[in-house]
Amino acid sequence: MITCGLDLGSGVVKGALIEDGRKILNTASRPTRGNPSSAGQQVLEDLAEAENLVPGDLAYLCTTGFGRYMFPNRQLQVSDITSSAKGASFLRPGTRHVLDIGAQSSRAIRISPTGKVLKFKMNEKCAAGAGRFVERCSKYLQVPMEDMSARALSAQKPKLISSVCAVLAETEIINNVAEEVPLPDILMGVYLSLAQRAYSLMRYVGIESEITLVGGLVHSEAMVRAVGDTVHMGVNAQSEGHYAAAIGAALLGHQRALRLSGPAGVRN
Amino acid sequence: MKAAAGIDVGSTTAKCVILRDGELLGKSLNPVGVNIVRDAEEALRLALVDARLDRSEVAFVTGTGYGRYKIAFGQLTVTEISCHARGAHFLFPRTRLVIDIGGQDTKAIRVNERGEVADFAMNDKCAAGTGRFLDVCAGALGYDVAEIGPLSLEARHPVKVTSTCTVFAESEVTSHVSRGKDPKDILAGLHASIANRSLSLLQRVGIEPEVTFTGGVSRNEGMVRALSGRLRMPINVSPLSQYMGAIGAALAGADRLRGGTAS
Amino acid sequence: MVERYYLQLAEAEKAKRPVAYMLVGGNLTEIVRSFGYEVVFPEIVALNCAIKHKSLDNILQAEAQGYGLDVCGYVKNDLGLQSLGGDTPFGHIPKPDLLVCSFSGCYVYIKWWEALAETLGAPLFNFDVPYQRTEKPLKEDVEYMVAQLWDFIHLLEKQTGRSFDMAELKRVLERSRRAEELWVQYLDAGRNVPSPIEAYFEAVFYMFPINVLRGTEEAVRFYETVNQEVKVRLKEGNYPVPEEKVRLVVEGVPPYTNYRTFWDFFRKWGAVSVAATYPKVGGLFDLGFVHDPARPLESIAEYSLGAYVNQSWPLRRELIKKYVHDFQADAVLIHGIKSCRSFTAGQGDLRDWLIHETGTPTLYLESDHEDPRYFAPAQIKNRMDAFFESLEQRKSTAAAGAAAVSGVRVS
Amino acid sequence: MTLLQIHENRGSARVAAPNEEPSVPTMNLSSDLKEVRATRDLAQALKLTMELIQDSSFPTARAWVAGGGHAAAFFPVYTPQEIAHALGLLPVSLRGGGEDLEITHADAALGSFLCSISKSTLELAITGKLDPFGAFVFPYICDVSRNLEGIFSRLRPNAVTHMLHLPQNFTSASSVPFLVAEYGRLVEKLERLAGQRLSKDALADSLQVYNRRRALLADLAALRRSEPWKLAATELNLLERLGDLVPPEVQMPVLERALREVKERQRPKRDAVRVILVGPFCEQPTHDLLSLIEEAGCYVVGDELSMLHRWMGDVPVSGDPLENLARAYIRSPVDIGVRATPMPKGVSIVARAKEAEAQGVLFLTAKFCEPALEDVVLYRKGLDDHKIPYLHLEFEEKSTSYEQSRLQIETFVESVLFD
Ligand SMILES: Nc1ncnc2c1ncn2[C@@H]1O[C@H](COP(=O)(O)OP(=O)(O)O)[C@@H](O)[C@H]1O
Ligand SMILES: Nc1ncnc2c1ncn2[C@@H]1O[C@H](COP(=O)(O)OP(=O)(O)O)[C@@H](O)[C@H]1O
Ligand code: SF4
Ligand code: SF4
Ligand code: SF4
Repeated sequence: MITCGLDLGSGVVKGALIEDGRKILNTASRPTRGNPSSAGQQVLEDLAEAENLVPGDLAYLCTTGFGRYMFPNRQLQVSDITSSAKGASFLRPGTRHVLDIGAQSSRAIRISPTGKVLKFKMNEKCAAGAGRFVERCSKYLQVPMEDMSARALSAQKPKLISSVCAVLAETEIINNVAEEVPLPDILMGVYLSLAQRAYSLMRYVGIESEITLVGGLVHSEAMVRAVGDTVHMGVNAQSEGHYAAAIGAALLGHQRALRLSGPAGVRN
Repeated sequence: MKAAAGIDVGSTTAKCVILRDGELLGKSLNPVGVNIVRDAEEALRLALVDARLDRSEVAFVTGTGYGRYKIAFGQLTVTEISCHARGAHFLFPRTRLVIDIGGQDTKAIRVNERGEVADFAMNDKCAAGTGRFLDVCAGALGYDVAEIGPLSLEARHPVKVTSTCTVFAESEVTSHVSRGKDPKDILAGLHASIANRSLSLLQRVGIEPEVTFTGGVSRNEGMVRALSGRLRMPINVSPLSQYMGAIGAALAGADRLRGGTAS
Repeated sequence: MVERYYLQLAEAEKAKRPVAYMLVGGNLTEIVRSFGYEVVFPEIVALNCAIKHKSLDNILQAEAQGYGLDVCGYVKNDLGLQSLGGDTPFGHIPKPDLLVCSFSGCYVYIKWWEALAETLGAPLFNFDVPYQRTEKPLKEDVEYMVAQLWDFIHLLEKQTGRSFDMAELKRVLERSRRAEELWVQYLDAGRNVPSPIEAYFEAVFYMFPINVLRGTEEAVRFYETVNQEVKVRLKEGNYPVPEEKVRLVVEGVPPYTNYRTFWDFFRKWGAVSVAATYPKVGGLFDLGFVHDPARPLESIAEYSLGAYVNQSWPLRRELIKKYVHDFQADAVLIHGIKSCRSFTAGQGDLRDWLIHETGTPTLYLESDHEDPRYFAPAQIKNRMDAFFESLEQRKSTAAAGAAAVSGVRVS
Repeated sequence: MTLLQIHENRGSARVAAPNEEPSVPTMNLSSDLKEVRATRDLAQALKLTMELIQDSSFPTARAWVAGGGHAAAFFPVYTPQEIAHALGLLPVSLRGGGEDLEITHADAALGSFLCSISKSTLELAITGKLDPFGAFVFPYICDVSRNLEGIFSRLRPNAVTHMLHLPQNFTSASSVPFLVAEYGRLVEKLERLAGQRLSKDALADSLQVYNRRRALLADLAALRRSEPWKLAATELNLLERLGDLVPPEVQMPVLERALREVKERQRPKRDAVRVILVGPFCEQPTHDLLSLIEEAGCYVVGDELSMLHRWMGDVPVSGDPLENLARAYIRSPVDIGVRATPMPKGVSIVARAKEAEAQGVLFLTAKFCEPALEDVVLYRKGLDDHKIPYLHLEFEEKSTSYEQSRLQIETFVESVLFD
């Protein structure tokens, strides 16, 4: 049985195809560009094409992410916290702590051995704690997104940002540039500041052991290092982590499909 | 009498004017980048070019704005609050209330009949409701800041924008777009929300006519209308309003020249 | 002296002497000390942590436990510190054997002591102090409080196994009275022009004995020395700011995390505070109240009622107005604390009242007492500069402007 | 107008009232309004209540005053409104300004880091919406409410204002006499407004009326607890909030009818998580947020909304009524953020969750509400120890986008339901 999870994020739409709730067949993504449902449709088409699927092959489609209600052809939608937790647990069996840093928000999640959410906390007050902030820095520091991480990693004395506001943080960074703080130190400071905010979320849910990083920032080695340096414990990050929510949604879809065909109780 | 220059180094732009006997000889406006000292120098240089003056003809340089301490070549620094008050009162002598909306903050300044600051209030640590807010939202909608004011005036069903946070407003804007709202209506909503926030700031110092609107955002006609509508009174706006801080600074310098205190 | 105090706490812990936690406002130091307790004031520990730049760690620890961003910084500092073990740069803070909550003027007190009781398991006594809404204390209020004080005394007797010694309490109160009178003498020196004292920044340091060591000979001696010093300053013309330009009345809790920086901003403008409300959080002795050994419990009750934050807004307003008048101040500075609603909620209205109804120039600044994240130096400086500029400017009236360069009117 | 529609409905709604038809202590509501047609059913009554709540000009108080009476406004959480009732005043509970009120003046007077209800209440006063009230009572539930009274005293110098000091010492024998004296100060002020003295008999009668109302609300709450699918959180809340604005005599027939109608309801039972709402004791979440909670998969089986209306059980009527009222407050077992309680918070929350047979706790606290924020930490510890799931959300009067809240509630529900 093939199930699909579609994560309609604010920055990127991600899709994952899973076979029998065990094997990842394929993943694909497209930038959201303000239209989650059409990006989602495209991701779905990309996946179908790559795996030569025909209508009817897909047993179940589960959406997640902020646009989960915006995709009409879904059978179920789950929150992206639930799905990220599930996905992370699949990617890294036994992990108990998941940190999801996406475009708009960061979440710390504590999960059970089966990937069920036990506790979670997300940044609410301020936007300075997520990926969009890195994108902005890249824009006005004129460092391409692809180079941000690599440049940051050569930092000697990272310069932390104290401002809690994403907008005022920009000014602070500009001041740092004016004061001739080396660019790598500023960049690493950005990642470290993100990591510190994430750390306070993690402390709220309580962390004791290794953390699994998911969301768009898994691609950034500097972010991974910053989290590790901040929390002083192992960070597990793999590039599939960006698809954790999509994978989790597909897994939950699979569970659901089994239940529907089986005798178990029905929700709703 | 010799000329006096005022340089206002703000969070977004550096402005410079050169005055002699209350006459505007030259002005300049350039963005602030990472090197504030250089930007301030550049502002003065451009204004000198505009005025066709030589540096030696400017006897007094006053710095104002957030970057005022970086203007090492000036003789005096004054806060932009005093300067906006001074400038606004100079151009509109019956001004009793100045609202200055710049790139990073908003100020309400009550002035007395002599153009002195009687009271003032500024927005809190948050960047909400400032020029930056409009810049970001304009960007999210794919417009230039100069376009959004006029567009907002064409709105028919303004939407309600509740997010006070600049960053979250951006996503609110995107979500309105994805729900198919007319950008003009969204813009009108944004302008209304800033007008409302500004009003609450004006309330702190007390609203009294005449009101003069200064700072970069006063160039935005939509904002002028929104504010005037909310205040239910006309507002003075000068084409020079973004230079108001610099004008005030130059005037303060001119005072010193007259008083013979320039060194 | 502060150092000696923390040393003494550490000794008390070693010697297993009982320790009571108390709040500054309307505290019951005299009674508690007469039963042999050492007293910890977590508010003072918190402000010391902030001055030493140690508060943020504690605050973050408390936030990790779930205390929200908007909870009072003192509370977060204390509870964070407790959960981190109680070590500070100035010594270890012993755990409480008794929690005495004098509910005089801040609701957070109740919540804070509740949390301490629940997390540390010490017995809690809530001393309910009615909010003061009339100039003179009401009879029913005093009766209610005296009855509670007797309950408290019985509790202390049970806890310590000692019996209450009224004669001793009276002796302690007599020493309190002397210290209080000397303290008022110090505060009154602010009436001199120029002022030989700094009634905010300096007084905040000097208020330690009046709050913490009241009832001891040490406190009495301290204020004697201070007043001697003030006399010398007056004689030698040695003032806190060499050239006094602006006389201020200051209202509100200081930003302890940036105490020096903040103070320097003032000095730069030749501004000196001649009277302030904050050093009176422990009691408004300058209004004529002192402990009275002849009416021991009644006067303790009246003292608690009279803590500054326990005064209703109409009383607070009038007091500030009186200070402006009596101390010949030019302006009022209000410092609002983001996480302290007790002091702060309504300061905007106070500002409005001062400016519009009494014609006093007033500056409102906002930051936090404990949380360095809310102290924005550039902004604060900017506001302060603008304010003092305008004060100066108004003093030396400038000529009005010339003709308009250009302008349009939009309607 | 809407008030009268509900009022008129009184006769038909009554079910076997034990006494004579309750008399509304009116200066009477103008007679032309009485011609307004009666409401027909519960849905209609709820709709009217909603309209009443949303009308920030306080139509019921205006009508009351137009009819020659006086109205007194009470800030949450607990105030002895029986006293106002006994004096023939219309007691109205202030609940903030709702989501549509623009705050432009109040920020300036109060400060930035404060809960919405304090700001919007002040805004209402500044913009003249509270003009019909001759008295304002603020209980000492927190520093904000307390200080608000000081601002009101400047703003409305001709009105009666009182900061009611509710004792925080519940063990001293002197607490009751103190509270009687404190109530006495309030009585004096309200007498001035009412232009008459408070009689013991009248107060005893009012105690009885309020006892009955509390009993009715308790019945509704019990019904919801056992069959939550029959009565939505929003509905119960509206029924309670009707009592904020109209005299109990007008509200009670509606409650009686509701009780009867709700019992008969046939509604499908959903697979939802039973939760109790803890925290919104003062500022009230918007109607939309409350319905979102149920929409996202919860049944609310207990809450702290409209605490005033159910603070204590039965207040004894015989003896000195003022003392009875004071004693009832001191003895009330209510555990809430705005009064010191002897039972540790961590214990009390677990007991409350168990009693309501809740599967989880939803902390719904007003942004910047310090008493609520501080309690959450102690509550959390208790819940953690007993492995009871919980979620903490903050709300404000003004927010149109609930995406973040929805996401979190859904996750919470999923975490309880899925395995
Ligand atoms: N290849 C990449 N390298 C570095 N960062 C990336 C990459 N792809 C995405 N990101 C970061 O991840 C964020 C998007 O993360 P994602 O988890 O997809 O967010 P959402 O689900 O909210 O759309 C972007 O803001 C960007 O900063
Ligand atoms: N042509 C324009 N039309 C509308 N708004 C403008 C225009 N030019 C500048 N602005 C606004 O003015 C702001 C800058 O104002 P300014 O007073 O120069 O700020 P600062 O003094 O802080 O540098 C910008 O953020 C922008 O929103
Ligand atoms: S501080 Fe900045 S990021 Fe935070 S709410 Fe304000 S504008 Fe938004
Ligand atoms: S008065 Fe303010 S600073 Fe002191 S405990 Fe209360 S809230 Fe905190
Ligand atoms: S919401 Fe909280 S802080 Fe605000 S008035 Fe009510 S109890 Fe006080």
